[in-house]
Amino acid sequence: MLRIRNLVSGYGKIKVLKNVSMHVDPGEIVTILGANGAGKTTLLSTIAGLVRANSGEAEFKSNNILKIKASAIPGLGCVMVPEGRQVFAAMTVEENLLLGGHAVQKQGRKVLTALLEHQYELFPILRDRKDQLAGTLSGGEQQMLAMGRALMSKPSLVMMDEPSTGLAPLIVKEIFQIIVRLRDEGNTVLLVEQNAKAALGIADRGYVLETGKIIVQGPAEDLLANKDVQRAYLGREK
Amino acid sequence: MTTELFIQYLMAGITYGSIYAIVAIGFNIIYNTTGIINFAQGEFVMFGGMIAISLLQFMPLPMAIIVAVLITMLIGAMIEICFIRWLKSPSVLRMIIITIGISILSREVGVHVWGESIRSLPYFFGNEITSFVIFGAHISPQVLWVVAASGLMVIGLGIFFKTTSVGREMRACASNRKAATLCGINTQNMVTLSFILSAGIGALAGCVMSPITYSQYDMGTGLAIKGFTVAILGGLGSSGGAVAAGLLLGVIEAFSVSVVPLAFQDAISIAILLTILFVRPQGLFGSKEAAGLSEF
Amino acid sequence: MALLEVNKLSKRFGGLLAVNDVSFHVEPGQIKAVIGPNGAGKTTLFNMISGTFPASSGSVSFQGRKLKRKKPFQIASLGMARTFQNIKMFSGMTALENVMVGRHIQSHAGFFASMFRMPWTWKEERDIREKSLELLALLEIEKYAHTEASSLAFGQQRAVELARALALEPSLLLLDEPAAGLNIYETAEVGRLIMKIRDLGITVLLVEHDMSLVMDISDEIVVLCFGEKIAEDIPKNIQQDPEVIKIYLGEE
Amino acid sequence: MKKLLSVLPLLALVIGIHFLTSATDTMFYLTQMTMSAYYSLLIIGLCVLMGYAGQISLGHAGFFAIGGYISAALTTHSLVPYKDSALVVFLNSAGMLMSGQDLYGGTLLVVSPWAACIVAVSTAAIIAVIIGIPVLKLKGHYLAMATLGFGIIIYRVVLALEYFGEADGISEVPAFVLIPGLSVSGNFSDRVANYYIAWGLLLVGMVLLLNLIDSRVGRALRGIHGSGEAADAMGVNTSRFKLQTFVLSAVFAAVAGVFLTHYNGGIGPSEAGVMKSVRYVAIVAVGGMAHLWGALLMGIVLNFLSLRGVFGSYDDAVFGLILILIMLFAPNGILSLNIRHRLKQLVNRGKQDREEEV
Amino acid sequence: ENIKVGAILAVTGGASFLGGPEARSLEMMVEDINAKGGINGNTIELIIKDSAGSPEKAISFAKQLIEEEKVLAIIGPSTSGETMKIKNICQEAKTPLLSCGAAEVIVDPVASYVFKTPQKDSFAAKKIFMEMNKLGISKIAVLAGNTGFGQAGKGQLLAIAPEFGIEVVEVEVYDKKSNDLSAVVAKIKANKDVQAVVNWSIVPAQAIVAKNMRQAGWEVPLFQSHGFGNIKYVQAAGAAAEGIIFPAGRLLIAESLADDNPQKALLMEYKKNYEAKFNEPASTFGGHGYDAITILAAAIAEGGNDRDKVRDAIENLKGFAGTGGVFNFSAEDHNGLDIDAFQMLTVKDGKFVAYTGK
Ligand SMILES: Nc1ncnc2c1ncn2[C@@H]1O[C@H](COP(=O)(O)OP(=O)(O)OP(=O)(O)O)[C@@H](O)[C@H]1O
Ligand SMILES: Nc1ncnc2c1ncn2[C@@H]1O[C@H](COP(=O)(O)OP(=O)(O)OP(=O)(O)O)[C@@H](O)[C@H]1O
Ligand SMILES: [Mg+2]
Ligand SMILES: [Mg+2]
Repeated sequence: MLRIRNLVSGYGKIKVLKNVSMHVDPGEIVTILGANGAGKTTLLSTIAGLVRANSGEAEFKSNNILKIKASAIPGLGCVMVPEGRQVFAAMTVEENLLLGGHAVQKQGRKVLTALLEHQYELFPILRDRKDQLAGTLSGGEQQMLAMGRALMSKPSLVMMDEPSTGLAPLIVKEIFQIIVRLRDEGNTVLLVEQNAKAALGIADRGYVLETGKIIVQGPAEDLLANKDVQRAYLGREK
Repeated sequence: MTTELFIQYLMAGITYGSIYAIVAIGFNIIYNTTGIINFAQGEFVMFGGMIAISLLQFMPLPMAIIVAVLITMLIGAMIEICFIRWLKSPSVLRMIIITIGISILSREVGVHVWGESIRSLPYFFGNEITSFVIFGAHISPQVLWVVAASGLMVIGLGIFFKTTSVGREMRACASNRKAATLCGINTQNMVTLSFILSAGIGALAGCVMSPITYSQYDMGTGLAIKGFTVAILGGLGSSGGAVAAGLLLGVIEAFSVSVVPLAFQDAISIAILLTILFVRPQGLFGSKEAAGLSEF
Repeated sequence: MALLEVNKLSKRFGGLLAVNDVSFHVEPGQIKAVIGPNGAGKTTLFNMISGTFPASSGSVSFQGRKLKRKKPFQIASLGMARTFQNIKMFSGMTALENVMVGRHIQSHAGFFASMFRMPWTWKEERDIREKSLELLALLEIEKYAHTEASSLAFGQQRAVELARALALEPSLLLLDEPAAGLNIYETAEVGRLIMKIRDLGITVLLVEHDMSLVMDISDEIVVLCFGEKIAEDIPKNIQQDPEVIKIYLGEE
Repeated sequence: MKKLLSVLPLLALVIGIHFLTSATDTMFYLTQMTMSAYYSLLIIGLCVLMGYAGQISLGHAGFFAIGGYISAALTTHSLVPYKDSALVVFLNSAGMLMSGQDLYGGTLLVVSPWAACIVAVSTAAIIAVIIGIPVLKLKGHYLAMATLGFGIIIYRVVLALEYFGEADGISEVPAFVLIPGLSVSGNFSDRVANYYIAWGLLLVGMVLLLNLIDSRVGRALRGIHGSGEAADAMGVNTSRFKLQTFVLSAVFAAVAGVFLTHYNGGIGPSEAGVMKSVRYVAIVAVGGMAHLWGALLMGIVLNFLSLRGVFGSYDDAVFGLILILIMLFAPNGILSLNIRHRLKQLVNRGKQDREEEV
Repeated sequence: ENIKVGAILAVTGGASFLGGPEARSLEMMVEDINAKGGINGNTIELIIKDSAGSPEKAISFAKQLIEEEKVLAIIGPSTSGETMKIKNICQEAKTPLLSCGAAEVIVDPVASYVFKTPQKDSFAAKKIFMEMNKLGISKIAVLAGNTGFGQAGKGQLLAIAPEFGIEVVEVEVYDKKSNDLSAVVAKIKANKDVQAVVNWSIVPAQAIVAKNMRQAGWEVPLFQSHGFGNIKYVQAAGAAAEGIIFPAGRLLIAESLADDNPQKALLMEYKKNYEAKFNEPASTFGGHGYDAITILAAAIAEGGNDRDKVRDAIENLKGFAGTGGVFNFSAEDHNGLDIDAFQMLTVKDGKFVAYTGK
């Protein structure tokens, strides 16, 4: 579904990603682990078209997405839930969600309403807050809104950048359940997480990114068992 | 005060007020997609009027107006494409200064194309001295054109922004461009669209008001200042607010002549507006939260 | 006497009761944590304590003084410092300068003294600088002293924010999710830091979702849910409180 | 101390220009240099307000006008008709009046320029406090509009009051005798002295502001700019600092207004116009906002060119063009175009590229 | 020899409808003079500085022209406010100034080097009042624009009215950028005493006053000042301009003058040349520029390239026909025009014609 080869990318002169190759197959959850500043966000942003790649290839459903405008990528079915809380602060929750449905708008109002319903089911709190300005939501609520908004376009690949940041443990669990559920419904998820243990717990495969290079990759169980990964990302047991 | 005089003042106030409101709405449209104030808005009004006047030599009035509006829209698009589109995440102040520069340049273009003299479109109905009488007050029919045109624009835009998806998308761009891109919205096109829209509205205003106020190359500055005042007072981004504030300003101005010398008219009306703003820092219809969230 | 007393505090946003009749107190030298589901009202509570906005009802006393109608800067100068859930760096200033602003209430030079650079301000400036560098060293980020703060990595920004808050020499420090976005090592590091801060004699009140951190370091925990306090106890008991497990911790 | 040293090269330059022009017999340039210096005094004050405290003001021409107009009106309107009123007698005995003869032989009794200057500047400061308290509560565009409104009100008032000469403004403003033998006036014979008065004032202003921004207060101001909420939490009394800066910049503007008015021998409503205020803000922006040196440079250069009429009828057009070009290509101000720095960057980049290849 | 003549005119900005035609007339005339071989073999070099109506620029330019360009004389500025700012500068530098400003203070009190070409406001006012006496009007309303011209005219009207037994019952000053005056018209219309309205301004709003009065169905006579002397305003006011009465120089009705009128030939020629060259109707404003340069040329023919001699020559000029009237300068009168310079005109079928009473 997504295939990346020798991707080099960064900001101006600074090259953050140095030759990254990876792939995501349909229906799997792939997680990317890495320390702060390793380049995880940069990788997702490059795929989403927000950051221009310097060289390499990235193919999504046989489209060369490095050549496509950022705004056209969601239309192909590849969306990103950004790091931080990039909600439309001065607009209501419902408007935020509707905007997420931009890519499927052409399919008509019915589809949009159904999708809206679907998100409210996934995140009931959003229904209660639907007329509140998104900027005044609590941190966790904003995070959920950002996810709901991304899911509004019925994407085939969802890229999530640290979705559990700032969420209560119970909600984190819920989020991870939702991710699993998405996969079970046939979606594909590319997940960036600090919470390595939880991420590997639900992922099929994983990559470890360090200073812009993939240093370890493999099935989730292998990574969980990997000594280096254990030492660097899993730490002591609770 | 006699009823006759009252109505006369009121109609004068509504006339000014509608004009201010249209200019303010032009500001709001661009503000709503980009989060900036386009200080060249007044020049769109000038271009609309001036171009229509020039075209009048070649075509009938309605045609001239339509073509002038279209040309001004094109100018709006050109300005956006040349000066704004290719900037990567420019700061608000930077954009404001650029639009001030554009406004100055547009004025220069105006004076070199049309000279410093005043011009005007003919009255749509009748001529300079035609008027009809209500309750003893004499009103020029052109006033009705101005009021009707602004009313229609306000309602149309209100519907556009609140209910259509394009309107919503334009607002999303103002709120968070990156997120809008991630939703698949082509933010650059939205911005261009907003310039086209507000140029068109400005130009139309420039045409309907031309018979009353005349058109001149430097008419933009004064209108921009009044329009800006009204947009802020109404609450940035709110068209309803712009109308209310515009009418309020117009009516205050009109009635103020009955109590203070005309020379102090602006000083008084602006002092009143400032007082209102101190009591409601987010403007009449702006939401407090929205005002607090949009940083300069 | 308690250092901070929160008495029947409530906050209403339109129809929403974000904080509802919450009371608790913080003893000097304690580390106290506030936990609760998202939207429970924790940040709102912090904002009321630090004076960002007024409470709808109820009161807060700090060092025995009522904080009613005090502005944030007045509360800060009484010795209460805070950090923010979404880091707020002074952009355009270096890490060192950020911390130097933190010395504000500990120094005095006003407009005229600064403009005319009165001789007595020289020593004060030097002290501010030295003390700030010390704090950066304490948080082990002295090598970034002259880097622009907002271009630092997330974790480092958190450290700068902490140093800045410590520069006030507060008696109470409010921390809003100090470990958000950090990995477990960094989180543990933050835990150690907070202990260190407590050992300096500073009382800490924190909001945090990372239970490993909260349970390890806090002396007492307040649990909020939908704006109401549903429990207040030592960590061990909280961990076993069935209601807290139900609404917040979840089953292991 | 360091700051004092940093303006020394400028002082040298000022003296250098004097000698250069006197050697080449082009001393007439000093006239416009003097006028530009006064405008720049206003501009650096505004720069601290905008760039460091983060508060935009589209009404600064208003403060300039308050300074200039009050000083002009007090020193030109003859008090002879009221010379027996108690107030005039009192002022006269307090040494605050000045008598003399006008050009056509009439006797004059007017307020002495020193007293007028003090009244003018304090009026500006008091007005700044009064309007600053409510206005500075506003943010962003709302603040811009409120200050713009203030500017319009001042413009309207000077244009409407006969006391301020309505559309004609005030002419025949007398010289401002600072100390015997040294006066601010436009007489050709006083030109060199006035050049040094203006630049002296500007340099002192510069030193004061440089001191200010690199101090506890300056850091607090920049903190407010960076994040008002965080500054608040650090115990910074943001509203007081904003207000103090606002007043400070108003005082700078008023002082500039007083001096330039005496130098020009008059003032007209165009000095209070909104476009003037906009111009000042734009100059600060092209100078680089939080860049006192940039603001100073642009203030001098743009005003100098405009006052010399270099661009003729295209003065406004060129100004607009400069705004656009700088904002498009050097958004951080003219000094960010620093050529040497650019070259260095280029060299460094070359090096880096090579390293990467290795 | 090359004789330098300076001009400071408001070619752009708010007063450009004065400065524009003035500058164009000057350019045309200088070209003409030089094409004819100059004055006594000396060509004239004209240096036009665009002040945009700002006094501070006018001051800077005056100093520049005097010292740097060492011009023989200065023409302009276009407005009285600017003129008053540089009156003393020119006087001190002993450089003749031929102002195109209207206000009488320019030449009263007389400064020996300062002259002006536009007719005196007081004569225009008197002319209007004389007409009113004939029509039996005794209570009037006065409207004026907030320009120097409007301000001076308003002052003259109020001062002179009692002499003619006329009472001014309403006075209002409107902004020069006003674009609708229906409210103020309604206000003065409500005063049933008003038998006629006098509007004094040079701005486009003159047409608006006329329109708003007629739209309000108010049929009292409307008098305008000599500032109405531009056919463009008549076109702008359209049907509402019919019947407006105003004093003006004879340029506007040159065709209908008697052939023995001393002004006729030059008026016809100026009009023809100007309209052919610039493709716009000639106005009395351009005429002020024309008068200034022709007077100066005559004085140069007399005094050569010598400031003092040229000054003396202007002061001694008698019976000199210009567009504004026949100039007779003297040591006491630096305007040189009398009340006969004006003729009452009216608008008929969109054209200016001589007013012959009811
Ligand atoms: N806009 C930018 N301009 C310049 N450098 C940037 C920018 N954004 C990120 N960087 C740098 O790129 C590097 C990688 O950042 P990135 O955000 O991709 O890391 P990350 O793995 O997502 O880290 P985290 O876990 O903290 O989110 C960092 O060194 C960062 O400083
Ligand atoms: N200015 C406001 N206007 C309206 N509602 C608000 C405002 N600020 C907060 N709220 C609401 O108050 C509730 C409490 O918010 P708060 O930010 O205190 O939660 P929190 O406990 O800090 O959550 P999190 O852990 O997710 O940060 C939320 O439901 C939020 O939507
Ligand atoms: Mg990241
Ligand atoms: Mg929170």
